[in-house]
Amino acid sequence: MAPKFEKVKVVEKEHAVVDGVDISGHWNRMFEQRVITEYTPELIEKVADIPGGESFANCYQCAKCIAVCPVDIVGNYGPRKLYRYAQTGMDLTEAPELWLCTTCKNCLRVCPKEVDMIQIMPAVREQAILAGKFVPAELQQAFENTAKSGNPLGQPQRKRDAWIKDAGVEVPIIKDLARPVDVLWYVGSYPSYHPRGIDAASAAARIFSALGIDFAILGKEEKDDADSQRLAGEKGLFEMMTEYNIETFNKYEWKELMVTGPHELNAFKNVYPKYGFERPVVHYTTFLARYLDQLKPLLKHRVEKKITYHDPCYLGRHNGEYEAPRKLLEAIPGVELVEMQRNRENGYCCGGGGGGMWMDSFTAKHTTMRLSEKRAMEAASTGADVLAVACPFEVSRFADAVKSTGNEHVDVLDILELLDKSIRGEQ
Amino acid sequence: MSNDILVITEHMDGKFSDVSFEMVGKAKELASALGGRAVAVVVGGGVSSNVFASDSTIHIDDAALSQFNPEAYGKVIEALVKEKSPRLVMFGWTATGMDLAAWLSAKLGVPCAAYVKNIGADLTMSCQAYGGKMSADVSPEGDMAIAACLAGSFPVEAGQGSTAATSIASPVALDGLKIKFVEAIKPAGGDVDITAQAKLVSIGRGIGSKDNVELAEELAGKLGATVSSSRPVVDAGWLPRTRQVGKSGLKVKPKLYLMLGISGAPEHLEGMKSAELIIAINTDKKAPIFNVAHYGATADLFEVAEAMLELL
Amino acid sequence: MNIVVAIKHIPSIADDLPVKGNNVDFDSVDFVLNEFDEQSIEQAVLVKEAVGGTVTVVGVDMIGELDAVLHLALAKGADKAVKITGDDPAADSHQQAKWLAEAIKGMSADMVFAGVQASNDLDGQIGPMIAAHLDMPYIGGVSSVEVSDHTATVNKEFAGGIGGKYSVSLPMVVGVQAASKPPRYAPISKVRQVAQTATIEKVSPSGDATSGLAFKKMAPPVVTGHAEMIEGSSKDVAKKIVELLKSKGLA
Amino acid sequence: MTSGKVLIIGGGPSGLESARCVAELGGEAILIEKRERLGGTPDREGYAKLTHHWRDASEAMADMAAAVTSNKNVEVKYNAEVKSMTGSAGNFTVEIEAGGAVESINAGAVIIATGFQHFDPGRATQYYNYYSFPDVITLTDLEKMLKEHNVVRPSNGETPKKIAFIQCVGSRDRQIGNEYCSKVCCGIASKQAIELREQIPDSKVMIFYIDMRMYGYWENEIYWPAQEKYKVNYVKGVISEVLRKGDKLLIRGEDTTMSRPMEVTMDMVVLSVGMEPSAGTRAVAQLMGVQQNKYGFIEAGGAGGLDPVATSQEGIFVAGAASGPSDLDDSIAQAGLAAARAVASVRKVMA
Repeated sequence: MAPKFEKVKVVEKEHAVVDGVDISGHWNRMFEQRVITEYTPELIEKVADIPGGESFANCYQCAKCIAVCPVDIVGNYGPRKLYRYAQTGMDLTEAPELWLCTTCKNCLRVCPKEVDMIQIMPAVREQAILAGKFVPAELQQAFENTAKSGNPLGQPQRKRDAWIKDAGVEVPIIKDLARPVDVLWYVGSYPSYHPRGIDAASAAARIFSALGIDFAILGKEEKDDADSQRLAGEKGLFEMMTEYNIETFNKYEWKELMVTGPHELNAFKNVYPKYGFERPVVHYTTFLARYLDQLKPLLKHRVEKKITYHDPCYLGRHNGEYEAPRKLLEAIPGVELVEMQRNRENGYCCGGGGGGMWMDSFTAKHTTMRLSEKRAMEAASTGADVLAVACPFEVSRFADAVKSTGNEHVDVLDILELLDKSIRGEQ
Repeated sequence: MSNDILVITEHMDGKFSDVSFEMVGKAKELASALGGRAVAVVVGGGVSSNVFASDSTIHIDDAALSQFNPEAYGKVIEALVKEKSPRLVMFGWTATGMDLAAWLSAKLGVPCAAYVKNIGADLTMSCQAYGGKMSADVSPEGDMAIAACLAGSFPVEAGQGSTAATSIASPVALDGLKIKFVEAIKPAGGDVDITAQAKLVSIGRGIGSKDNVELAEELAGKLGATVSSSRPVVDAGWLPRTRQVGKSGLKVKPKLYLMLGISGAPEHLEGMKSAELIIAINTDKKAPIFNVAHYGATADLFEVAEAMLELL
Repeated sequence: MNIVVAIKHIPSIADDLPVKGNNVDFDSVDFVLNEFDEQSIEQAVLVKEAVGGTVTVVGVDMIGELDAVLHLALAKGADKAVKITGDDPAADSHQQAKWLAEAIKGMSADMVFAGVQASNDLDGQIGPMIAAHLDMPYIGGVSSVEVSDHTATVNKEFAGGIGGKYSVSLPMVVGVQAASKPPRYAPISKVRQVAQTATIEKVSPSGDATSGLAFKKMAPPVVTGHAEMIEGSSKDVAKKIVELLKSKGLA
Repeated sequence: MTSGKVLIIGGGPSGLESARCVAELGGEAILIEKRERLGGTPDREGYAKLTHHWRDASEAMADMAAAVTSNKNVEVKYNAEVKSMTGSAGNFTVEIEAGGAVESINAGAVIIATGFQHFDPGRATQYYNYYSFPDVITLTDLEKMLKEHNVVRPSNGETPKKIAFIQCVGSRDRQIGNEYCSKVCCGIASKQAIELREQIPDSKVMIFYIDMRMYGYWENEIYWPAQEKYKVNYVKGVISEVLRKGDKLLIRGEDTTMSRPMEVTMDMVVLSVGMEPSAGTRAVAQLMGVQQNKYGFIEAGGAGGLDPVATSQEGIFVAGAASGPSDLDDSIAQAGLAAARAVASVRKVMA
């Protein structure tokens, strides 16, 4: 007699209870396909009606975004899907999906309809925040820290320049200098407070000093740019910080504003002009690439490393700088630069943008692995010894990720640290 | 009108609090200067009231008053004060006294001073103000005044005695009360008992965020101590209420009380000032805590804590 | 539920307090919201969220800067804001309580919340005084509030971690020690939105009251004892503390 | 006897344009129309708006007709039908019956512009219940309502708030025998969806499709605005059946991008019916002996495959939907070409 094959009985209910366990919810489709009983175009329109959210309604489901969405690669997400979820009952202002986008811009890069998540996400998030809807607690904490302490880490303002005493070179503070400088260096919150960030900041100070750059920092007067908080929906906080920062920048005379972080570059270069601040702003990689001729003779020590470089979303896609970081790395004697599969325009996001920096625990519940882990694995697969970065969010993210993915042999170093190594030799 | 001084004593679980005796002692001193009597007032049943060195003790012994009820207590005290017309009514600036002193002041239109640390013979009161940053001398106008006194301001012993109390019935009807006592709430078990710890690392608002509590935990771990805190840390949800030291928290008397980022509000001092060794780290060199601590340093608590971790 | 929160705008004690004559020089200090009022606002909003109703925040405008505080309260979930335009930075608790009580009288409040105390409560706290003026029962030191059927169940904290649960038939005045949850973050976006759209009702002060206290002196406390101060860098301080603890067998 | 005249059969957009072009090129045309008036299907079916430029159909057709009737080189015969034809290129004798009278026309060339007819949804293999449920209508039905600005549910006269279009009804269907794509239904449905959203702003309008086929101006002027400006919702996955649920319609199908079954109630369902050769096209083709394809449309393309107005008979040309589904733009372009080819053909014979 042939063995009797019996199919699993499907549960024909949206509210499913199996063996006494309530398994209702979006994930019960392993038991059955939930029937769509209503389409809700009004939920698409709800998003499109928010100023900034208009293009959400333009999606025609071509799905180009999905393959390049870094979140979809570790989960089930992407602009096209959000549109469909909205059409079938998801209110984006109340959905966890609202908080997964890192604003990496890879979807917009390929979208034929220019559905612009970089505008949509902050606008909808702001509405959610204003309406008192769910906001991940960690993100809330980062907002609160920024509002109270001037930085998302919640560190005291008066310790903002504490790092300079161990930098090994003099780091002038513009207020004390009491004279105009060529370069006002905006250090940023993570380089000021995070131990790995401080490593990069100190390296930067030594490099600028070695190059004889006339620079100064704001010291205790520096506060967070809050661009990522803006993208995470707290526009009011961003504006509050912006008003303060512009006032502070305008207090002193300087020719160019240099930033350690791509997010700050984006804020000061692309967003601050809307608030009346239009001054030259440059990322340190672009800045140092100008000094390659002076820099090369200083790079005396060989760094015999195979290095792969991770393009920060806000330096690359958002601001078009792909070459300067590579030129700097190639200038270091002994370095062999190898590329990851996804690089430059298609670089894979570390997960830190758009507020992702402060939502790791939350996003972990909605993805199979962290974006930083996916990227760390990609970096390791090139055979590189070093994953070089140029964004202060990334050092700590990738340092954790190489560990959690068993790739401890890959060093995560800021380009600044690598240049510093070559100038000073291994310390 | 008399020159008597009424002391509203307070008790819980059959025991009078120290501040009751302190006030009776002070009242005696003032009464003799004013030519009046120090009258201890005991409101509520279930307590032996012959324990004061007062000139007399009135015990309003009514079952309806066996548990503290601000409405009932207020009505009783109001009636008593009206009847006795004393020169001064003394309350403790405590969880119970705070419900009554200002209420009575507004009800009767009688001046009230709070945070009273000392009272002169002319009834000039020295008060702590602005979180201990200031001290104010005020004198009440009129024939009657109310003083709400900080615990620990006067010696306890001067008020202890055995004056026989006169029991009276409640001077007012106690039915139709809007407030009803439901039940006592005992401290939640499960957590460590900070009153039993020999060493406490106590953190205040200066710790900045919940994440930073870890640093204190780590330091406490190295010292074999337990982490306690001032009220704001508990209110912020960074530590459970079982760790709160102070007036509304627990009173502790450890061998070591290492304070990180606590400025020393009077409410906190009340809970820890008898610790054997008090060391305070605070960035504000004028923090009141430095007047109480044995050792102090004006420094960043994070830096000190991190440096200590390396040395331990 | 008509919920009213009476707040106090008080001198900040973050910096030194300058003295003028026998009192604080109110013209040269910053004013901030009493920290217990942050808890009180939160508790009021939590009650509203649980049982419905409206929260009205009312305070005396001591120095003409109360709007920002009221905007914050609205951003946190209050529905209406009222300021009593006193502009008298020296108004004591008795006077403020009287003005507040007069303002609250017309609001048919079911519950009035106030911070259990404030650092300038030299003549007593406003909560019990408002209760006296409005002839409502008062309980202070409260750390949780639940309301049903026009009855509030509150937990009052005594010393030593002991508390008492009370049920009160409304209306009442509650002195909030701590809200049952930590005060929420008010997004700056929300605060700014509120600042642009909210209307704050202005009420003239009505009714006189006085603390009946004559100020004879106001000064930083005379220090009777002082800690032995450890000087030097943070590392020096750490080293000396560790040495001290080791010498006493405490480390 | 050779003739320099071009006989044009059909007074719809293709026939009108053919006639106008023949005259413009200096030829003489005889246009015969079965009805008592010109304008063809757009006129007969009461089309509300014609693309591009959203022009009113009757107005546009009136313009086209006027261009013909005012031209002395065009003779129009109304209520006229072809009865028989003999002869060959340069010398056709066509017998027509016009207004009850039979007459013989000598023509050098013929342009067949006999158009199409809408697919009858009663023949659909799916259970759309067009003839059972009043609120299941076709594009043509809706077009009339839109023209009158009176879109209501036929069952109860209420304004429908949820309207679904089902695409490919009668097209791309081997079972029915219509494997071809009717070309215009995606565009027409989208156009009507826009009009619905204009006329009933609080309506939900959804289009269920296999794939969207819109090109040229349909993409730019219809599809994108329909979605972006008018918030018409497109769902990939065509509906399998329409059932009754209370006084509503229940559409059942699969939402293919969600991979989920759907059962959604609608107030009104619009069947996007496709094109079939008109009875006139079939009759004229047989009468004139021009080859038809398997669907009954006149086979065009010529031997070389790139002669889109040529039929199997020399001197006989075809324009518009008589040769297969065609939108207005294409029909009119074809008509111009057919006119040029017909005039050239008679000139060659006359020369």
